[in-house]
Amino acid sequence: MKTMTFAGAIEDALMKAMSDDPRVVIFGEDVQALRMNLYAKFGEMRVRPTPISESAFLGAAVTAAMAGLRPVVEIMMIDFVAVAIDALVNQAAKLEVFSGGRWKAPMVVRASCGGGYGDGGQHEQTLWGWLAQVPGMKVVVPSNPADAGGLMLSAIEDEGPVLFMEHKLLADYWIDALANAGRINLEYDIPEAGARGEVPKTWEPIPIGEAKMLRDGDDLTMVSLGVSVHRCLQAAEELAKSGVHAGVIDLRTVTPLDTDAICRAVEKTDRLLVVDEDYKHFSLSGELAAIVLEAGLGAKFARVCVEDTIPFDRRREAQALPNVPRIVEAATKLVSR
Amino acid sequence: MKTMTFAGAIEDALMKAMSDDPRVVIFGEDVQALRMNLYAKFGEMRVRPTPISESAFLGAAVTAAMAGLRPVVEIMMIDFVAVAIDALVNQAAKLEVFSGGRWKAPMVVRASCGGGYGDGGQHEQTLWGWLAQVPGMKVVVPSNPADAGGLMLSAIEDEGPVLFMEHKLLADYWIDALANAGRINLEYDIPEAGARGEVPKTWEPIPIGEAKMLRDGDDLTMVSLGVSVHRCLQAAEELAKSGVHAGVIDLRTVTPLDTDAICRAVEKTDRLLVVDEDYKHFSLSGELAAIVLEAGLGAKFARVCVEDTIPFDRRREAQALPNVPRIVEAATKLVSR
Amino acid sequence: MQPNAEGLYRQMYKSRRFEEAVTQLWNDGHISAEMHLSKGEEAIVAGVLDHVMDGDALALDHRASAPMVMRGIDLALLLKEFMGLEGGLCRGMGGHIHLFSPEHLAASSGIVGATGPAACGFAIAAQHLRPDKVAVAFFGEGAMNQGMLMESINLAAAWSLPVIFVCKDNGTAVTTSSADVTAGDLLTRARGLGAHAVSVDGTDVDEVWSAARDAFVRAREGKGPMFLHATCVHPEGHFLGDPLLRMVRNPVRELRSKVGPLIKAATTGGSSLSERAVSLGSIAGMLGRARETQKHTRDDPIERQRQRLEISDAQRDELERAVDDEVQTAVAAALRGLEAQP
Amino acid sequence: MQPNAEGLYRQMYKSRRFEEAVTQLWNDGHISAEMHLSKGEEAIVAGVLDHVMDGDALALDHRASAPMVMRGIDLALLLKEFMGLEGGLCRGMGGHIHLFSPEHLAASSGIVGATGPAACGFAIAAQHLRPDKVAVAFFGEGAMNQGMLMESINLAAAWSLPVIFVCKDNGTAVTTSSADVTAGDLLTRARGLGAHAVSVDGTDVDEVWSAARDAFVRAREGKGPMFLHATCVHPEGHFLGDPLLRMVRNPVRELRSKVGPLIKAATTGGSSLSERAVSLGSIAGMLGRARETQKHTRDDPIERQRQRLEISDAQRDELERAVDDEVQTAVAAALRGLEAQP
Ligand SMILES: Cc1ncc(C[n+]2csc(CCOP(=O)(O)OP(=O)(O)O)c2C)c(N)n1
Ligand SMILES: Cc1ncc(C[n+]2csc(CCOP(=O)(O)OP(=O)(O)O)c2C)c(N)n1
Ligand SMILES: [Mg+2]
Ligand SMILES: [Mg+2]
Repeated sequence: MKTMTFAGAIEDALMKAMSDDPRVVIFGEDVQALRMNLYAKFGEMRVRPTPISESAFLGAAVTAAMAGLRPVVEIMMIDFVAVAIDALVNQAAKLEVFSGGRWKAPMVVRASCGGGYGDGGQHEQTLWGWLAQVPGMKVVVPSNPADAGGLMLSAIEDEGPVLFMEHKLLADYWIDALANAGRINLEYDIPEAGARGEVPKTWEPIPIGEAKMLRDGDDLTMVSLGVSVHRCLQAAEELAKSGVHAGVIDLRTVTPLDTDAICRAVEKTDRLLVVDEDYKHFSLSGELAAIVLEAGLGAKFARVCVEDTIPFDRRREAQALPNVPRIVEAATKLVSR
Repeated sequence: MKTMTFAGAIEDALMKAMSDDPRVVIFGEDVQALRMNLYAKFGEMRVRPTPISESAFLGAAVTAAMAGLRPVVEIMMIDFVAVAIDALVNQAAKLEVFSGGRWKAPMVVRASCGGGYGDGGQHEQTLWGWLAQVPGMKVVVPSNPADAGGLMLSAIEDEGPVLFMEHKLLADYWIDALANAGRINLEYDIPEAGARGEVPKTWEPIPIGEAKMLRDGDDLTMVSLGVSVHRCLQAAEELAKSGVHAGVIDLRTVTPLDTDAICRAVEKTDRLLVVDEDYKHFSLSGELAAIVLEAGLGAKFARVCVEDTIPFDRRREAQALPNVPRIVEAATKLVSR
Repeated sequence: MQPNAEGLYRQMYKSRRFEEAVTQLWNDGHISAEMHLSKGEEAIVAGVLDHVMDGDALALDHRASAPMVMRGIDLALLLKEFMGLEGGLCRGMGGHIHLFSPEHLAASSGIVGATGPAACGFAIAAQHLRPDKVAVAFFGEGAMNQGMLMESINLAAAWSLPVIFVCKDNGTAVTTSSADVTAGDLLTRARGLGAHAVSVDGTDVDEVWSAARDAFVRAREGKGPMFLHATCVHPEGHFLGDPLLRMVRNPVRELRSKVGPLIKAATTGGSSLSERAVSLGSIAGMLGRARETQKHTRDDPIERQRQRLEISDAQRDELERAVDDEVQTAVAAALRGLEAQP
Repeated sequence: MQPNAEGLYRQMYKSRRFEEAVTQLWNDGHISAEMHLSKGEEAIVAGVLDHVMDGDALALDHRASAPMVMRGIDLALLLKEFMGLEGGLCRGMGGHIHLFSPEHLAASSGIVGATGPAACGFAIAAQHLRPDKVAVAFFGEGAMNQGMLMESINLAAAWSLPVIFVCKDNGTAVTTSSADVTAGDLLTRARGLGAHAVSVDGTDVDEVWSAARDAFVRAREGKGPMFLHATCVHPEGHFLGDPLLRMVRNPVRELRSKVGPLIKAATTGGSSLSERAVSLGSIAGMLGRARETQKHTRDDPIERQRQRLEISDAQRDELERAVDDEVQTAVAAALRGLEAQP
């Protein structure tokens, strides 16, 4: 049995993809340091540090992909994509339709995301619902090493633009660089099973768009992704103690959504609790409500999300992010409805 | 009784606001031509043409507002905001929280939006759900001259950033410049009551966040905004012929949403049809589903939205945008469920 | 090496005839919305495109028709695309501002400045997959104030990317005089971003051709990007039916509804009298500039090149007739496509 | 006019002492996540800030503490903000990368390049509401590749906005050598964008002060923006606990886990041997540059200014003691705030 860290799994999958396919190239800020092993192995032409010019290099990734490469372009934190998002919204995402289906941009945008280490509201967003909103984008959000590696392979193989999001609490090197930074006196609520875990002997692509049922439960269905999946599992344990049986679905992919899996589960439990580290309104949680209603399931519904700009103060930050007590409380209310 | 065009009403309200308050300034590309009358009246310092540097001047609007002005900054088409959206997402929208409530940015972002005249998928988006997703933004979308003038005044008076969206089909000067451009041989489905209508003798601000019930109906509730409101009204007429009584709500404001008005209506009809020119997924229509479910209303639900990148070809474009037949069909299905 | 005067003339003439056909179709209502012509830019496009070979890539802005025509893309495919037909270059889905031809590595975008990043990406792919192939970015002088374009020049220079940045400078962006909103100067700016930079008269195809030759040689040799600044005039204004040109060409009809409100606004309160006078002055200036573009036939790049041809009139007529036929055939095909539309 | 050597020294010394206190609190775990110091930039900030008066505005980047300290913002309010306390400058909601003081028209942003547009907006407001007041933008040399900053210099120049663009050039952006990714040169670039541009030794507060004086005079007279380029060194690296500096300072502990995978990656397949050697070379170069920053105490701006003081040792000691006390009082207040936290 092989185990890897979350970040290690991604690196390993990239190592395989880059060895197998010379068209796979990486670029982004500081990649010579952030991807030091890949840089050492594949050289500067394939792992190329950029200027702080996200619009230029994200835009360049689109046409590089159109012209035959398979770029994995890095936006250091997803928050920063706001300076360059035209390349996705108006170019990459629209290419296939614009060209009458004749041209595609097989590119991966890799970005860290998420909070829980006190970095403030401009550095801890997830924004996956925001990016999913534009037709033509795919968005994947792995919650553990095996999914991270497998989804990275699929993202690279996909013929269109895929946003691959890596939660900072799961990736040890981000915690090391941004949160601890050499200190040992701070604590973070890092989900163990997310940060390190079993991986397959050889990497196989995990299909984009397949959710995973992690826990069965008759009383309500929790739908979540990323770090929040682990919060849900913990909450489900607690709920079980008081006799509430909660199922947990890990979406893994924001778009395309695995509508079937979600509806099947909700049909059974008649209760949907969305636990999402993204903003509450006009985002993923709303879309899940719509999917359920469209399927004719008038389920009972609640959501535990981020409601406003994330506070810097770690105490208030912890309240703002989905956490186990908030989930338990929302679930308890939901089952009593 | 006074009537005005949609664009005339906005100009008139701006004329009043600028006369009353010297802090109100306009800037954006080509405003010396687009706002020629205001330019002639208030001079270049208050109506100032910019370089094609949306990031610079949208970002500048934020701090100009913080430092005492009331900028009305123009993004020619909302599609183009993608090159500059950091100024909204990471700066303006977060300021109030970041500053502990001590600083605000009273600014209006004015942008044209919407399709129906064959300009292609990069020039006809609405994106209001996208902009509403970030906490801290307000988004208004008037559907007629009276609302346009009144909401513009409120947007200017508001203490935070407000996005004011002007549908090109309603604003005669956009149709003149972009669609007809001197030709008389083309037709557009311009809603008459939206493009010209009664306005109050003197402008009064219309509160942001108040939806308007335009038509009562017991069988289903249509919730819509902008041009689509008029499509809904027309569809409701048609439906009435076959004995289906559809209510129509004009949201007028995307965020904050008038949750009460929506829930009250849906509670009565038990059926919600969202008609939205924005993208279907992860946007306004989903949020409305969530609101209804959160209120414990397991209503029957459907949505008529834009599903993919808008096609250039006007025939296919007309199919892609919410239109009367699509609405009638969806409504008919919904009432038979 | 000298340019082939006839070949260049042929290209320019073809683009012009093609756009005249487009204008007709647009006037007839067969083409919707905004139609930005390359008219007036033909010498720039021809002088650059003459050096393009298979495997080179084109990043095109909202004036993509001349480059597409001169790159040899089927004229009927283009017209059908403009008309939104299923048989168009992009099956009618992209339209005239969003044209794509994968075979020619040619992609356009309606977002001002987007051709900078696009050309860089094509050039990155060339570095990996097509050594000594280059990418060309076309854009206007107004686009030089869009951050992503400036970022791209730096990126191309820092990475020695084979990009040729072609700035078509007509001095105007929609209705705004670029001199009023652009500070410094563009050549210095490009040099400060690390590009080799030259300026030419963009109505003289020979000048463009020679400067472009150097640019292509440098780029193919891996010496990095060049910024090629070329002046021009757009006799059709910003797009077909340009409101300013309508006012200039047909003042009685087009200004009637506008003058009243304008005078009223300018004479009833507002800013100081002098500020209002300045405003009226610049509105007049804007119309004056538009009027100017109508007088520039002496600068017409095609006329200029026509004068230079060293072939007989008969030969020239034959060349022109062949092009006329090609364009007419394409128009006929496009119109047939329209009729066949359900 | 001559700068007040003592006053400048006092400001720089205060900022340094303050940041030492911050470092201690951060090491003790009272401050979360990224903490970027101004250490090494004190002469730039002091030389510029000395010309700032009430009504002037500050657009600050991720190294906002020195400007905030030198602008006279209460030290305890800053520390409490860094510690996320309700009593902080922004009630603990913004944190050290998102600091705002409306009274001082001082606003920071963690988005690289955002201070350009921000300063322009402040300057626009000044043109309307506070004639002869100016706005200062601070940013690093890495930010000069961010489009919005370049756009802003042009906007400021085109509109004659009273902006002083202060580029603090430490040659590095996080781990990347700016020389590797920045083409052309920054002064030419700024001039190409229409700004007056000068370069100074940013560790010499006198030089900065004099250049800044000109900049402020020009700006207050309505003559438009100036680009002030000033070199410096960051002895603490990018932020506290900088991974590169940890490797340099503590190679045994910090490199242990990294060397194995690195050697393995570099020795098993991949690109050509020479390419892999180049990679290893630049990794070594990156660490070497980090090591260099540790040797630059001779360039320490505070030491330099200390040598120049013409006051007696006793006077200097008194000045320093007064500052030490001020900082200690602030720390004590912040720690009391922490204890009072529920
Ligand atoms: C980001 C963005 N902002 C604004 C526009 C609207 N727009 C289209 S063309 C144009 C003017 C471009 O001027 P220039 O680059 O000089 O090119 P020209 O039209 O003169 O050839 C503008 C402002 C746009 N398409 N994209
Ligand atoms: C738009 C954006 N991209 C990337 C980052 C991550 N980042 C933070 S600071 C920094 C380096 C800035 O370098 P420079 O401007 O030279 O300032 P310095 O840190 O050297 O003072 C980077 C890349 C960011 N905050 N914002
Ligand atoms: Mg131009
Ligand atoms: Mg730096």
